[in-house]
Formats: sequence, structure tokens, C-alpha cells
Amino acid sequence: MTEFEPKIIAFVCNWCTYAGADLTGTSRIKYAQNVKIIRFPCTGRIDFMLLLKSFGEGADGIIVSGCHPNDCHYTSGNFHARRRWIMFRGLLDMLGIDVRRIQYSWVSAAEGFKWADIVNSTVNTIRELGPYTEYEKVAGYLEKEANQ
Amino acid sequence: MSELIKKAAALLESKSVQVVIGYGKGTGNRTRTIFATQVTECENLIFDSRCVQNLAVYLTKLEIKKLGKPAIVAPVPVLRSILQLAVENQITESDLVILGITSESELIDFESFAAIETFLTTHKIEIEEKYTKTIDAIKAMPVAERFAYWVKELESCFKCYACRGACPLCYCTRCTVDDNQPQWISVASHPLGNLEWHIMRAMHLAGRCTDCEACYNACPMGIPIHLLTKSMLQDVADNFGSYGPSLDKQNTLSSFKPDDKESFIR
Amino acid sequence: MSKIGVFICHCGENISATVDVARVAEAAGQLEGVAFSTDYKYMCSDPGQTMIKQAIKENGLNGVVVGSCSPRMHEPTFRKACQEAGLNPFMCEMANLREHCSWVHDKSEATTQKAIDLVRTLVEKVKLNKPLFSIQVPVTKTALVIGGGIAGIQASLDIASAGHQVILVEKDPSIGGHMSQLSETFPTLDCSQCILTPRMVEVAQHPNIKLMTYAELEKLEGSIGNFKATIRKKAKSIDEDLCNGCGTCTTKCPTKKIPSEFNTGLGMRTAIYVPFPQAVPNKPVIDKENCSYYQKGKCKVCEKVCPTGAIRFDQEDELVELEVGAVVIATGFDIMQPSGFPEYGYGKYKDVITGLQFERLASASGPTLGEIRRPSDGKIPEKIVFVACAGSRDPAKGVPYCSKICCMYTAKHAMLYQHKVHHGKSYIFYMDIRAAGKNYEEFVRRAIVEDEVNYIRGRVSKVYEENGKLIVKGVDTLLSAKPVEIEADMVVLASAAVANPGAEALAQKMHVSYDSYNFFSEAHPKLKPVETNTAGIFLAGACQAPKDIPETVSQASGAASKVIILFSKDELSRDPLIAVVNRSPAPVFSTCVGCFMCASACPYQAIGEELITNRQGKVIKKVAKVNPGLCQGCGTCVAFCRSKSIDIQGYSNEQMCAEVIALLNHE
Amino acid sequence: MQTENYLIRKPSLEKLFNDLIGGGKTIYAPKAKGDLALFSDVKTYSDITEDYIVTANSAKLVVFPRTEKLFSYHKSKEKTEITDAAGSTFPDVVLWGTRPCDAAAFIPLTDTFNGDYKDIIFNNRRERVFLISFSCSRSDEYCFCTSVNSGPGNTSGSDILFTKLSGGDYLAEVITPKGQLLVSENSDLFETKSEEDKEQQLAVVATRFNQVEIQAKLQNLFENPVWDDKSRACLGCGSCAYVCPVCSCFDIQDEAHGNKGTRLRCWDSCGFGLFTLHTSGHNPRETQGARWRQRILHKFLYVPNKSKIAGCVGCGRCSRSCPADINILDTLTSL
Repeated sequence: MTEFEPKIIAFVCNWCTYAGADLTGTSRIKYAQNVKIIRFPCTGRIDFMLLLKSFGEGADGIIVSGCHPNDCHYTSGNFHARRRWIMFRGLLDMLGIDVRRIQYSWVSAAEGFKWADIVNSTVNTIRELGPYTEYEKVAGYLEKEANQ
Repeated sequence: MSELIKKAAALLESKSVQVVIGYGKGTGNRTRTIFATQVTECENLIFDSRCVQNLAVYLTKLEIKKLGKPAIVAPVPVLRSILQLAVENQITESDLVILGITSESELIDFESFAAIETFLTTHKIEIEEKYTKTIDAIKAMPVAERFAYWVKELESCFKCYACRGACPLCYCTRCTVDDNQPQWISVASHPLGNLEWHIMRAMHLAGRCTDCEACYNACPMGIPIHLLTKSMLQDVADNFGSYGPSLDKQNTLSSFKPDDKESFIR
Repeated sequence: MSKIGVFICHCGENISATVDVARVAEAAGQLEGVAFSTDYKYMCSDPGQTMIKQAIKENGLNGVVVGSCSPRMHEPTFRKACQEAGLNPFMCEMANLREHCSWVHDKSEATTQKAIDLVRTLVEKVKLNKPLFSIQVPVTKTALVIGGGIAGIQASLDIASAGHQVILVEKDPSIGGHMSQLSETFPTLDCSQCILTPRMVEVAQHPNIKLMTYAELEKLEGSIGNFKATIRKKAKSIDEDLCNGCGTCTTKCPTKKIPSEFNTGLGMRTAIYVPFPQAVPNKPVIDKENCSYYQKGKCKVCEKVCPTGAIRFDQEDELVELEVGAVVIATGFDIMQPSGFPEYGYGKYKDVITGLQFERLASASGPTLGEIRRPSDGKIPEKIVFVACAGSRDPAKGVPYCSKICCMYTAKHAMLYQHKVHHGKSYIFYMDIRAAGKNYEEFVRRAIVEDEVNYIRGRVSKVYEENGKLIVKGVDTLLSAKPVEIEADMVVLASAAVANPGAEALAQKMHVSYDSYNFFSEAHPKLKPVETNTAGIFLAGACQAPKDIPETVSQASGAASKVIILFSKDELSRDPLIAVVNRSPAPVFSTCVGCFMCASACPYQAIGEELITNRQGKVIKKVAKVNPGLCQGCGTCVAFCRSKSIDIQGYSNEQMCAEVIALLNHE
Repeated sequence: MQTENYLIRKPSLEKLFNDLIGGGKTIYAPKAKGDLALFSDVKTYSDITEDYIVTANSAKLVVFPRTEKLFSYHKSKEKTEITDAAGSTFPDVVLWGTRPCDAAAFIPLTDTFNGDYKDIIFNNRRERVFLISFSCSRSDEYCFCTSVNSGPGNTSGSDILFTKLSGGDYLAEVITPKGQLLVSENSDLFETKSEEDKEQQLAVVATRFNQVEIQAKLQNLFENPVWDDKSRACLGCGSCAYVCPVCSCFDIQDEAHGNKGTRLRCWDSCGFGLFTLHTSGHNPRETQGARWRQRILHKFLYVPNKSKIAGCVGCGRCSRSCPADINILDTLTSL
């Protein structure tokens, strides 16, 4: 059997983490292929509904990353995002959606190494947790069970 | 009770308001909302412990707005909702007359929303112990078991949206579940669609919910969805200090503190 | 019907070495809505761009995805190419196959698959892109320059000379900065003040420059072309209009023993003081912390002696609001206090000093009037040891970077010493000599050959006092790693250049990024060295990284020219990536319900109210409205909106959802 | 077919249940959930509750699930492959514990899906459903089956109707050949017995209105303040329609995931504002009053005009479940 390759989607802000990930590239620091980035203007833009959608579409893990507190390109988008994450995380936890599958981080434009580390450690965490079969069962309900 | 009836009648009589929204007798032992537009109809107003429906929901409904300026019978949960609606710019003081009423059926006048806020400082939202215990018990389950618990609980949800209809804070013209550009969440009632709907509903109430339990009371399938919002109220308290509507403070999620604490962000 | 063109770049071999570019192009060609797909060696090159333009015309493409480097690099390039071919530039998206794929992964099937996934994701996004048009914003043609050192002076003069208004803000009582403290400058040994002070005077006299000394930036709002800056003018306790700079007050002030900042503590000043004789403006300020009147309520000598009655004890800080179109940050650097290196004995032994202190000793206007004398006893040192890299290139205790100027000024110091103390002996402990620059290497050679400065390659391990001498223990690593011990009279530490202590706070006020050393970050390390990530804010000088004077002046002129370019047009074209509130058919008009949570969350106060009226003029609805001039496009409001009534162009809900779905669903 | 009567002893009910389960049938039966009873997929006899007047949800879910896959598709640049759900195998379902009103509801429901278009999926499901109903010994103020041509012991729609007798055993009325087949397959469980004391066991449900009169009145009541008056408290949810055993409105939803997806038939309700909203923004039923009128007219005028029977079986679920206590009887009796 081939090793489980987690599908991980990363929601990152344009100014810090996207640039940080660019720096990872420019510095030629290697990381796992499992993580793929979607660019947002700001973490403040990252709707919790998109995280929800990601699990619904089969993500095994999610990374959400942006500028460090006080460094937001738009002053306070990340502060708003942080509050939202706190609430969202609490709700997911209450619902039994494994919060270990969402890694939140602050990665600045200067932290190319940190980005690689976030990616690799998240991939390892998700690898250990295995495929998100509980959620897939819920999401793929129509595929498997005939009806109702 | 005669006090309430007298007061309501006087308001209609003087044409200060065009309708009184209050509780009346319903089917069997139930109560139902009545909309008194005539002085004589005020006779039907009642108030007792069965009157739990949150009447504030009608303040934003198109059909009720058409009736004219309302007076609303407002026990504590309704007062909380009124204040939150004020915070969210849905009502203004001149829009309505508030017939405040305590659980002992004492009438209280409120000249302003600020007066409601002052009153509510002595009537803070408290999550009953039976609920905190249930929430703690759920949170103590292993994560997979907890998930299974909720999938099972939500299984009977057929998305009638009674929870949405009964909630005074679900006043959107178009609910996001009905937005198909993009299709944010599954509209269908199946495990994923139900889960997504209830996550979205709870998140949209994050920091706004005033714990009136209207959603739970409305659910024809008896799903304990109020546990989600109650758990979030606890999260608000744990992370941001206080909860409950306030005219000065902004909503929990549209405000922040630079030193908001989190330990899960790397 | 989508007709998307996909262009996969090899980037020489940067992408094609690890990604099977042909397969990516082929897979992209299989995607629904993709009408054209190809790969090419250098997509950004002229032929590459021509290829895109031709494909757009020949295939009637209505969307383009370029799979190449980071969009932060070449998005403008490809958008422009699309525009030239008649396609709205915002119909072009980039898949980051280099920084986010080929450079971070080894060659493998998974790497190619990831590239395909990234391209597919952007194809799905671009299908939902809408043509957008730039927003025109008027430009306020006044520049704010923060910092009155040589960088700020140069930038101000350049901008002012181009005919634009400049407000130069300096936190100290005088402009001049570190350069005014220097004795001579390498590699020409011309006197620093001789070349600087005429510039300072020019600033003071320039009709287009408004100088605000003893002032700091309090707040910066707005955006490129239309910033609103709030400046705190610290109370100088004098009426500048009345003061004629006679200097009577400074000579009569009874509080005389305050270490002079300008003389790096080697000289003293009074409580009412002008930092140095050539100060601009040459008018004193009262240092409230040290003034007897402010501290004890008694004195007022200055008030009594002032011939013009210019002293104002009741003066308070003043906040001034300014409208400016661009900002140049020229706040300079600071010297790391070598107290973190107890082995050098700085702070313990008076005759261990920093390089900047040595500048003051060597300066003709300094406390010793240019004679090299020991701070402890005023004797002329017979033997002097210079320690290079005292803090620089030392990740453990100092800073990991090279401070860049120390090699040169240490050579200069030794040279100046040799010129002034002919019989003296000078030693320089160094790691490497970095003398890259015009005439720099020759300068160092001259120090070694002509002035017989002893260069010892090695580090100093300890400095201690013995019989009135400073024993410097070190090692010479060049030949045989043999220990060296020098009985010196004075030790000069080339301490590291670091960011100003207030740099981080300033960066946060201005919302510009800064690096882990608190130096301000340029927008691009190579191609945008004077821009910051915040449009309209530019960098000059050592606030970005340690720099010498010519480099600082060049960058300042560079920043000035960027400002002048910005001011060359009356209106500024801005990216239309801003939020908009939706419209829906009557009777709903907009799904916005007017809760205005977006407005309270907006960092830019860009969301206001709009009243929707019926034909009779009756208000039927109050909804949110975005001011396109203020919106910066962060999208915080979008994620907030429960009814999804506000959306951001270019990162719309539909686009982001499409990306999520496309990224996670593949064959 | 002539109804045939048998007696089944109390313990034999469980045996019958287990035999059906053993025979591979899926059984939906009332199961307690808090204060409610819900038709649920039941595998163990003891999970079944007898303590209910009617279940909170309706039995229509076995033939008309709240979400039903119509087909799935897979797109590529060249072609689109479609897998029609009509071709799938549907389960053999036994509905156990339906009330006579529930069973009666299958008649108008089946009519709806067999108008101009015969719905293959519905009919496939319907054919595989076997109804074992239980007469009502209790009723409440919401019940009005007798006003809509049904009753607490009515047999229409059921395959077998059990009526609990005073001794605790059950009278079994076998109504259809399908029912007869079941009896013959389990003949050891059924004893011959006459119908004599059935009526005494049944709940008394008063007739509240005359359906024919109502139908006649409604002809001229389109513009009437009663609709707004009676629906004023309506919250615009869909619970009345979703618990209704006859309501059959649905919405078609496509769920796409990249280049594959499914087309679904999902319950919909005329109580929702979105139900009739036009793209233009115009809504012919702009208020809850107009929606409530539609609900009543549909059930008591349009359906009977078309197929002679009412679109209502008097189970009272809509009123019970309404969070605003809007009571259909209130409206009907006030016309």
C-alpha cells in the first residue's frame, strides 16, 4: 500500500505568508508537496466558510497563515481573523471536528524557514492523524449510500 | 395582568402605537403571539412562565412592520434581543415602545436602549448548570465520538429552518444558505448539508447570540442546537471577558484587542 | 463561454528542472474552458510576451493563466502584456510554479502533479474573473520626509527642487543626523561637517521645504496620494519666531553637566541647548528632564537673560495634521551599545570607547577639538587598538549581519590617529576586510602601507586594565593562530549598526513591514529597493540596512525620484481590487441588511451608509457603501458579512470558492 | 380486495418484526427521541415506542426522501457521463407503526408523483414499501382525520392495520394482496378473528369541518383578510411542509465537486419566501399571508379539484410542529 499523502490546503495572506513562502522558494528550502497555497489579500478576508468548504471537498488538513500581530499590511485584518479563529476553533472542537487538522500560524515575509517548517510539521501531523475519514463519510454520503 | 392590558390598550387608544405584540392563549396549553391592533384585542394579552417565544423576532419581519409602530411585551430574553438588534442598527428607539416585564409579571418602562442595558447589567446571561454539565460532558468525549454524537443528533434535521425563522438575530434578507453564487454550503438535507448549516448558523451568531433558546424551542425535531451557541457563549467569556449585548462595546467579532490571547497559532 | 489560455514558463531551467512543464501544459489543455495551452522557456521575455499576445488575438482568449514565478514578481508584467493584446489586465492570473513549487520540491511526479493542481486552481479562478478598471485618485503633491539625517536632507532637497512641497520632520532639535557627528569621511577624508552643513542650510532656506524639528510622527492614515499624517511637535519651550539664536541662554544656563548626545557623552551640555554649533535651526530647546525649572520649579535664568523674551515655559506639545501624498522614511540607524560584550570592558574602562565616540574625539568640533585624547586622563594614547566586528557578524551575542561601514571607518580611524599621533602605534583586530566600493580597497591599503596600521586577523578575547594600561588579549589567526597581547592606551570598538529603538513602533504606525532586526523592509530586494510594501511610502538610508554615505545619498535620491514620479501626475491609478456592496433586483435592492458590522471592522473607515430611495424619494433601505478612495482591499468586511452582501473584486467569494474546489478535486 | 381479519398475539408482533428484519427488510418504525417519536430505521424491536399519537416526522420519507439523488455526472472535455439513480436498487421497506392518517397520505402523495409524468424513482420506492399501520386509541386537539374522510381506524393506504384489543392482543385487518401474502408467509403468527370490537378501541376524533363546504368556500376566498390574520405570527420556516405526510414540493439542487457531481431532489416548502422568488426580484407571493393562503388552497381546493381527495389527512403535525403555534384547524374553522 502506498503511503497516505494528505491533501492540505493553505489559506495565506498576500503580504506576509505568501511573500514568506516566496522567500522559502528563493532560499531553496525544501518542503512537502502536499500543501498547496491559495492567495488572499489578508487573513481578515479568509472566511470560515472556506475552511468548512475545504473539509467538505476532501481536505485532510488546512493551514491558515498571515502576518504577525501588529504587522498586518492592513493594520488589523489579522486581529479580526484571530478572533474569528478563536470562535471557529471552539465551535469545531465542540462539534468534534478535529482542530488538530487546522494549523494557524503567523509567518512573516522574512520567515522562509518558518514557512517550510509549518508545512512540514503540518504534513507530519496530518500524516499521523491519517485521512479524515470521519468527515469524508459525512461529505461523501451521497456517493456511498444510495439515498436518504 | 390587568396592568399590562391597560397599558397596551392605552397605547393603542392614544395611537402611540398601531400594534401590540404580546403573548396570548394558544392551542391546548400553548401560548402564541398575538398582534393586537384594536383596543379590545388587548384583553387577550397574557403573561406567565409558558411565554417563552422570543417576540423580538417580529420586529424585523416585513409583515409586522407593515402594521405600523409596535409596542412589544418584553421579558428579559426579549430585552436582550432588542438591545442586540439596536447594536446591529436594525431598530431605533423611536421605532417601538417596550413593555418590559419581569418574570414576576412586573411592568418596567424603558425610555431608551441605554436603560435596557442598565437593567440587563443586573440580569446577566447565565448558562444554567444543566447545560454547562452537558457541554462539559460532550467536550469530554474523544473527538471522534463527539463528532459521531453530533452527526447522529443532526441526522433528523430536515432543514426546515425553523431555528433560523425563530431567531431574532437571523434577520437577513437572504440567508447565505440560499446563496448559490457561490454555493457556500450544501443546501440539501444530508449529513454534510446539515452539519455545514449548523456550523454556519452558530458561527453567524458567534458573539451575537443572547441565549434565548428560541432556536431550540422552534426545532420540530428537538435537536439540541442551543448547546452550540451556549458553548460559543462560554468561549466568548473565556477568551474575551464578557458577553451579552452592549451599545458601547462593538460586537465580539467586529472588534478586537491587540493582545487577544491564543495559544494555538504558531 | 470561457476561452482560457495557459502559458507555462520553464524559467530557464528554474521550473523545468523539477517540473515536467510539457505535461503541465498538456494537462491544462485538457481542462474545460481552456482553449490554448503551451510552455516556453522564458515567458516574461519579449518573445514570451509576444506569444501570449498572439495567442490572445488568434484564439480570442478571454482569460490567461501564466504558470511561472510568483505573482509578486511578474503579475504586472503579464497583466500589461494582456492589456496590450486587448484583454483586460485583470483577466490574467498567475500560478506560482517557481517559488511555491519547483524551487521547494525535488523533481518528482508529485511535484509535476502539484504544478498541475496549481494551474487548474487558477484556471478555475480566472473563469470567474471580471474585467476591472483602475480607480483614479487625486494626488496631494506634498511629501513627508521623516528623519533629517543626510538621507532625509538629500531626499527633501531633491523633491523640493523638483517643485514639490516637502515637510521634513526630525525628532532631534537639529537636522544633521549621524553624519554631522563624523569627523572625516572615507575614502576621501573630507570633513563631514564641511560637506554636510551647506546642505543643512539649504534645507532651512529652501522655499519648498517646511522643517519641523523636535517633532515625531504620531499617526499615519490614508493611502498613496492621500495620506493624513499627524505630527507631534514636542514643546521646545521657546518661541521660535522670537528667538534669534543669540545663544545667551545656553551660556547662562546653570545646569551644565548634562552629557551631550551629540558628543556621545564625551562632552557636556546645558539644559537649554543647541546640540552643536552648526545646528539647523540654530535655536535652542529646553530639555525638560534636566531643567531645574521643570524639575524643581525654580530657576528661569534663561527667561531672565533672553533679550527677545522668547522663552515659553508653558508651551505644550502640539499635534499637527498634514495632508501628504507620499512619505519617505529616513530615520537612520543607531549604534549597538557594546555592554553585551563584557570581555571588551566597555562601560567598565573609560578608555574603551565606540567608533562613534572616536569620531567625536577626532572631530575638530569635538570635545577635544580634534585631538585624540583618552577620556580617562586626557593623555594622548601611544598605542591604540581597534576591534572590528564588535557585535556584527556575531549571531550568538550581537547581530548576524555585517554592519558594512565598520571596515572602512576603522581603517579611517587608524589613519586619522596615525596622522594626529605620528609616533603612535595602531592595531586593528579584524575578521575580514570588506572594502568593496570605489577607492575603498585603495584606502585600506593606504592605511596599511603608508600609515603603517597593524592589521591583525583575529578576535579579541579579553580587555582588562593593568597598571593604567588596557591589556588586549587576542589571537592572530592568519599565520599560526598565535596569541597576541597588546598593552594599549585606548581601545575603540566598531560596534554594530542597528535599527533605531523606535523603528518597530514607527513601522507599525505606518503599516510598513520590517525585518527581524527591525530594519524596514523594501518591497523587493533587487528591483524595488526604495519602495516599501505600502504604496506611497519609500525608504532612504540606513533605516533599511546599514549603509555608508554615498549609498545613503543615492538611495535618498532614488526615493526622491519615486516621489517625484508619483507627483508627476495629477491623478493616480489604483488597483480596483476593492470591496463592493451588492445590488439585487427590487424590492430587495441589496441583500445588505445594514447591520454595519463591516463598518466597525474596516481598518480604513472606508464603509459608510447609503440610503436607497424609491421613485418618490422615500427611504426604503439603509445599506453599507464602500468608499473606493479609502478602501484598500483587505477584504476583512467580506469575511464578516453574514449575508455575503459585500464582496471584493479580484478575490471574490465565487473566485475563492472555485479555487478551493479546484484545488481539492482532481482526477 | 375484501378485508380479511385475523388476530395476532402480542408476543407474535415481535416475532413478526424479527422475521421481517431476518428477511432483509428495512424497517422504519417510531422511535423515541426526547419527548418525540420519530420514524427511524429500527433494527431492534425494543427500540420501537408505542407512546405516540403521531410521530413528529412523517412516513413520506421512505418514498420521498428529504434529499434524493436523481443522477450523478462526470464531465470531461469530450463527454459527460451520467448515472441515473432510477436504475439503482431500492430497499424493501416496511413501515411499522404508521397511523391510519399516515397510510391515507400515501394516496394523494402517490397521485402527485403520477400525474402527467410518472416518477420512476418514486414509484420504484413506493412498490417496495409495505405498510403495517396501527389504529389510534388516543388523539389530541390537533387531530382532525375524521374531517378529511379518514379516521382513527381507517384502513385506506395500509397493507395491514393492527388494532390493539382490550386484552393486549391485536386485531389484524389485511387490506391488500401484499398484506395477504405477508400473512400467508407468516401464517403461524395470525389467527382467524372477527372485527366485532374494533370501534370500541378507537379514539374519538370529532368532525371539525365539512371538507366539501370548505372546498366550496375557498373558491371565493382568494382575497380575504383571514390569510394575513391567521399567519401573522408565521416565522417563514418550512416545518409544516416538512412534517406533512402529503406535501410533496421539491427543489432541484446540483452539487458539484470539480468536474463531477450529483443532481438532487430536495424538499421545499411554500412557506419559504424564496419558494416563488423570481430572478427579476418580483415575488408573486410576497408575504407569509400569501404563502399561508397557498398552503390552504392547495390542500383543500386545488388538490381536491383535481383528484377528488384532499391534500390533507388531518394528522395535525403541521400545527403541532409550528414554532409559532399557527394552527391549521383555526384557519379552516374560521373561514
